[in-house]
Amino acid sequence: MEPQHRQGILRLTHWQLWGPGLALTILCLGFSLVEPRFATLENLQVIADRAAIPLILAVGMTFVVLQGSIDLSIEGVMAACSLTVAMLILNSRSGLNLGSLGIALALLPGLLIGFLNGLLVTRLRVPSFMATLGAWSVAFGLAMLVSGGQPPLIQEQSFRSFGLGRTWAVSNLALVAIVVLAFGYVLQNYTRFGRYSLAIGGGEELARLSGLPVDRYKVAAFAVSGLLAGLAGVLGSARIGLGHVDIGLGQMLSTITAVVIGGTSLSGGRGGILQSALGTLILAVLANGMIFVGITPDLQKAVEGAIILSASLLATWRLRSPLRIVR
Amino acid sequence: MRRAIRPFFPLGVLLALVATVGTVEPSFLSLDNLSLLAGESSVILLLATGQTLVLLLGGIDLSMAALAALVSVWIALTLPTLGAGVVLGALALSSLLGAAQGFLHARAQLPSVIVTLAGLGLWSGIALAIAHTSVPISAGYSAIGWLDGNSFGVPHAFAFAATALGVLATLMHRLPLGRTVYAIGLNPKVAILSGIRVGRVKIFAFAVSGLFSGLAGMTMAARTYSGSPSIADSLLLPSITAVLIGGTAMTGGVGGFARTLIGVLTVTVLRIGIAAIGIDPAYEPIVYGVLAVAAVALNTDRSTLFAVK
Amino acid sequence: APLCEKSQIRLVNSMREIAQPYHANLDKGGRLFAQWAGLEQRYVLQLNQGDSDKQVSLMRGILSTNPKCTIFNVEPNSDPVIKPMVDTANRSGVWIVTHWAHGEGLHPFDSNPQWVAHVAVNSLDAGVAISKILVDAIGGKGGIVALQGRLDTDPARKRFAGLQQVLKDQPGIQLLDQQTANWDRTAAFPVMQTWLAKYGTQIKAVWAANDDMALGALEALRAVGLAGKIPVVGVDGIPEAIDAIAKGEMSATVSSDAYYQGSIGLAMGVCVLTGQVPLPKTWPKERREFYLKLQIITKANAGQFRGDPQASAYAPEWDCANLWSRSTGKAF
Amino acid sequence: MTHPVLRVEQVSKSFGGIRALNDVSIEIRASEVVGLIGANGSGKSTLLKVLSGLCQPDSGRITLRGEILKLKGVADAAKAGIGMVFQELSLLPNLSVAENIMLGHEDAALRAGFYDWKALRALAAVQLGKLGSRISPSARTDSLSFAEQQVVELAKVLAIEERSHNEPVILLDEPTSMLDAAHIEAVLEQIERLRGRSSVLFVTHRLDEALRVCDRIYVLSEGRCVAQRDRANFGIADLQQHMFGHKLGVARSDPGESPHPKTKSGLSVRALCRLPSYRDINFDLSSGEILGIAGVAGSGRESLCRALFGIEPPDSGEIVLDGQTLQLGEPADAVRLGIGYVPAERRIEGIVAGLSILENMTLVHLGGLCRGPFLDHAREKALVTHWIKQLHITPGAAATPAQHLSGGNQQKVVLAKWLVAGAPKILILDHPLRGLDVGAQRDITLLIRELAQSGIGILLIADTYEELITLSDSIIVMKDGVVSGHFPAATTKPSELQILERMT
Ligand SMILES: Nc1ncnc2c1ncn2[C@@H]1O[C@H](COP(=O)(O)OP(=O)(O)OP(=O)(O)O)[C@@H](O)[C@H]1O
Ligand SMILES: Nc1ncnc2c1ncn2[C@@H]1O[C@H](COP(=O)(O)OP(=O)(O)OP(=O)(O)O)[C@@H](O)[C@H]1O
Ligand SMILES: O[C@@H]1[C@H](O)[C@H](O)CO[C@H]1O
Ligand SMILES: [Mg+2]
Ligand SMILES: [Mg+2]
Repeated sequence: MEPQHRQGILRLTHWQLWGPGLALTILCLGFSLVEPRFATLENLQVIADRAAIPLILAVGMTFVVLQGSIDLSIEGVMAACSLTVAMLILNSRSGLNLGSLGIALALLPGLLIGFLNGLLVTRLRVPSFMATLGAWSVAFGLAMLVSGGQPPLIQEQSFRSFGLGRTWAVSNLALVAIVVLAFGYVLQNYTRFGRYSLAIGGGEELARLSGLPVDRYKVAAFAVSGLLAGLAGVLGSARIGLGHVDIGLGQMLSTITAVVIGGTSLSGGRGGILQSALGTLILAVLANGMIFVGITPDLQKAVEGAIILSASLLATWRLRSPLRIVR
Repeated sequence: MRRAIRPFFPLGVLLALVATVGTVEPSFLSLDNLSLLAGESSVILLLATGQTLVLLLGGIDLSMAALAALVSVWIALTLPTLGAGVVLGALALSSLLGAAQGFLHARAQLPSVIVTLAGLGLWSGIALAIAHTSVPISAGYSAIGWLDGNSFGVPHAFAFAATALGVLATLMHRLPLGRTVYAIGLNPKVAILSGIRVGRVKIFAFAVSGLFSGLAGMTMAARTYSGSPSIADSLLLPSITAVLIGGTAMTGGVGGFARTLIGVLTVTVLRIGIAAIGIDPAYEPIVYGVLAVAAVALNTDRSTLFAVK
Repeated sequence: APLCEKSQIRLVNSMREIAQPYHANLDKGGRLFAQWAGLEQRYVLQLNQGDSDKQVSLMRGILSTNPKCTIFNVEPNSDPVIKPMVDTANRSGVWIVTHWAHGEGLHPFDSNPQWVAHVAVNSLDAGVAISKILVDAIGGKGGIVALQGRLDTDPARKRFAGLQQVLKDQPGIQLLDQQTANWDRTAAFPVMQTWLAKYGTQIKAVWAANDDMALGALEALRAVGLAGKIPVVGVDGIPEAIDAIAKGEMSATVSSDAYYQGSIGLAMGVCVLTGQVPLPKTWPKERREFYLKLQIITKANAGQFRGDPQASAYAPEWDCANLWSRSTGKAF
Repeated sequence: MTHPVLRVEQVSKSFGGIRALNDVSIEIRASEVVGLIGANGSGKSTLLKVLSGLCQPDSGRITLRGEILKLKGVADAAKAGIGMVFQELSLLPNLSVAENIMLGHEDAALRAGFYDWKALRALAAVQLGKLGSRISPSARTDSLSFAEQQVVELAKVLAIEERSHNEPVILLDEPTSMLDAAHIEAVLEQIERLRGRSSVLFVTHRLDEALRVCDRIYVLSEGRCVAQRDRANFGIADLQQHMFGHKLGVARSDPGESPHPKTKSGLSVRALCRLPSYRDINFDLSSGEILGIAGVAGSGRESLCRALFGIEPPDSGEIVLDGQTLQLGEPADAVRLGIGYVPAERRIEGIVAGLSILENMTLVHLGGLCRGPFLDHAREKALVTHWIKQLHITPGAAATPAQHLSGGNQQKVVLAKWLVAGAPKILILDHPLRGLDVGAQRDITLLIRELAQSGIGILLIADTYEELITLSDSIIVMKDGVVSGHFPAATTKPSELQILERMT
């Protein structure tokens, strides 16, 4: 991993970071120029806070995507775990009050759904796109059944104040996200799970030829993604104070967007956690910045599309070559 | 042997599904209900057909539904003043926008996901900006109204969509282009080294998916007598689901158009049939999810795909 | 003479979903009525999960069995679905009552025999009502921010128009910014945060196009200890909002009364099918398309709106004699 | 007399209708190097795949040190101490060399479950050292030249020595087929070295290699084991007899006075440069001429060829064809102008595994196979069937999926691609005989001659000096990216030594 090697792995990630990094910088500079208040510490905190949950989702998604699969179930998982946590800790509906145990238990649905996704892909060999899409529908349906017209309100104050609070001027959620990011980085670069994920994405057949237990690591990746989506759902509930079926509304597309504009390839084998982190930041800064510089809501969708394009153009223009395969 | 019957799996699954719903709710099998089913499937069919071509190339087009919505808005806004001509104009426009996406994908070598995600934002953003909310077609409806009709129990929209699919399928089989699409989907590098202009093929494919988005938008406008910026949002995933249920692989080069037709009908039965057999609608998403996955599990030909992604 | 055996009548409530209070209450209202009318076995719920195309398909999907005795009470997922659903009704003989808003140039009384009525919600009034309360709450001066609903929907546009109308003659009030949060609570939170970072103490009040977003913004205010210190208003009158109003964390909301919306259409249908009222085509226009009386909920009256109501509360309004008791006049 | 370590008894394996292995019995004794030879498609790779757990036999028995061996996958084989180098590269392009070499066996480089990259690279370096290679363990594998990757493959399998406590069994499927002389030497030395401490099963099409390092040789033919010979009675003619059921006339190794018209028409390269691969390249290739390029791995010759086909655009310089300067933006441009290219890496660059023989062969010329706008399926079929016969491709059904073909037969398809429906003006052949059995090598050699005589200019990167000298009319030698020697057609052919001098 040391930089001194001309083609060392970290070095490689470094120049892969160069593109999205530049895009992010330009975006920030641009916004600051138009609206100086954008560059205040207060707003940095807000951006960090906004990026927290997407970042957690992106970390999980990245491993799945590195392997060449995809996880569309995260919105359903978030909903399921949101309802679960709200029903398990002190709340307006269930009469249960399991406290921190309840919070831990609330992650299980995520882990479970992720695990099932993995089994569907590896055992039944259902394409991940379809397996996880189905899982989304099922998880979401279950969440709606539980919600049943009266979403459980969370009355556990410590949980609420964690969700809304800050530590050393950084929002607690952002801190959790940073920990998850570090955890993801180590996983990717220093463990078999991470390296084999890259291998599987680089060539699943070849990985099997080399005798790697491919299926096991695929299941693991979906499980991690499910677990982190669950965490995101739980944290989201801590923030808005109830079990909410729409807690993950729109997160699936934006997470995938973040991952790919970071430079991680959907066909697998290329990219990584840090890229996804940058992608997430680009989207967070964009959403925040568009409000700051006062782009009218009617146009924001279009502007976002345009920025996504230019950002990825900037990021990959120099990589173009006749034999470069892009799917 | 197993190979021989493989292609018929999707059809089997579809028939089994229809039969099941039919036994619970006999009226479901009535001719007018079946023809209704066909009619309801027409928009998804158009989206799925365009998507199939892109998936065969190994790409994906997430912008189709948004582009369809834009076209519906464009038609609704201009039809009253400019007359029937705008329909062709709208189709030309959507093909052009599709081609533009293909161009970025092929020439700037951006992943199709990124380009079409951006497209998704752009098209729906523009539709919103020019229409704000849904626009009723105040005049000139007849230019697209024929799509809403029904002859000999066959809904025109369905006949139209099925014909469009048929034409594309035939061309893909007879033209060299078809062969190159599969080659590119299976192994783009070899395709390039065989002197195939992969870039052009991609641009063409996205132009076609753009065209089919346009056809879908036109059909929706005809079905709802209006255009709306969010009219088709909810059809993107069902249309891709349909292609996969048909047995076309997301990894490219495996599958085809006839399969997509079956996939679309399956999805339509799932969307409407579940309600018909009268299970508590609150459970619908769960049943839908399970059945959709089951259908794909039965239909994907595992022998052709070494790696499942 | 009755058009149908009572036992043949089928009641269909067609709406988006039932996981959230507003829509769940639509369904509850429908069931309350079915029970009251002794038709609970004949009550059918259709959920489109936010899929407009599916809402139409679902309707057409059950027409193969006795359409002429079926009555649809429709919360349109989006305006465009009304036209095809009405046409389907005219073709098949199904009876249909629609709510909220429909595309322009479309009216029950324009040769739509099966379109019993359109129970319109005057979103402009709703917007005006909460805006006035908000203005008073901050004594007519200071900066405010506005959270819009899904920009491509009629309620979103009209409610915001209501705000603008009120602000026209409120020189003291400055609309600092307006953004959309797509009716969504989680989306509203970061938007509010961003505003707090950008405008800080300039923000004196928060206007939201529905309660969900209002509550999302409220949590963002809570995070910086401003909950209850800055007035917040919304629309819908969902239970949480009413609680927040009682607690003084929200100032007001406007309710179209989901229970009523979910039942009145069914009531109209039954009255028609049992021959207790003449065929809709004979009704005066203002009975075919009228505005619904809105309930403005503030700290003063919040108490009355808490908890699920009894059928008895609505029975008088379901009576074929005063189906129009909540009409505030023609909506065209 | 040593006891057998690995014993294969009456093993059969069929794919659909094809009997790839038919009742094959062989045995490998301790510290023995066993050769496995046979025509393309005779079942060699299949046998090795069975032994490495990659596919399960239909019938028969395999015993390792007396115990019955049931391999559910490659991992099992590895555990049992069986390692294999596959015929096609099996490296992961997006990982570092070190990771590839140690893949699946990183334990020694793990500290509490976490990678110790220093240790991992050190371990990998040891293996590379055995082959005297200076490839950086932290290089990204796909940044290596093809030959370099083959070396990594070998290093990967050598690692098995350290792993298994008792003598490992090493299966090598044509490990030398894609190497240049220098590397082949290194590989053969390794095999010699391994003899002491492990058993080796060695597949090759180069009989001279087999004869040199093998203690015994088995001959496969159409899935049957038809002969076994040991050192005492090796004999090329005898072995070929068994391989093909008939003796082979050896390919004529004299210049082959191909009376090509020395017209001015043809390809000229002027001051071509692409750093760091090559610079200031000048040469002419007139139509009907065969121009051989000699050079070690990394000499830049492959990059040069890829430039002429529009894959790696040069930084500067001119490419002129029939007096017209070419702008090659993408390979399609080259193909339109009549340039063909048979790449060295079959699996990745030559074959679309998912398509049939027919679809692969006609991919280049689809345009020429149309009646009106539509494909003329009948004509396609006819042409393809002709070439399948001409090149003895088995199985011979045009609809056979390419992925079902043996390595050599795939190679034939790749070659045919450029000849079906009209040959190009210039044909670039990068190791065209790679992986072909002796018979096929002879056929293709003759074919290449015929093509030249028919007026095609051929640019050749050959496997061996013999091949190079025999086939080429003129030869240029490349060293470190520059032309270090030129032997024009007029002069008498150079000797191997003369070429070597200029290469190194
Ligand atoms: N997966 C498969 N499906 C169908 N047939 C196969 C498959 N693999 C190999 N075959 C067939 O089995 C026979 C033996 O193939 P194999 O690869 O073992 O030959 P080989 O001796 O290695 O030839 P070569 O020297 O060209 O590598 C060939 O006829 C081939 O077509
Ligand atoms: N990306 C690169 N960075 C640094 N050096 C490189 C790079 N690519 C190639 N080289 C060096 O340039 C020289 C030529 O490389 P090239 O790949 O052309 O050799 P080659 O043509 O593959 O040799 P051959 O094919 O004859 O075995 C080699 O020394 C190689 O190490
Ligand atoms: O839930 C939404 C909003 O709350 C608004 O009241 C419009 O109607 C419903 O669809
Ligand atoms: Mg072989
Ligand atoms: Mg090379």
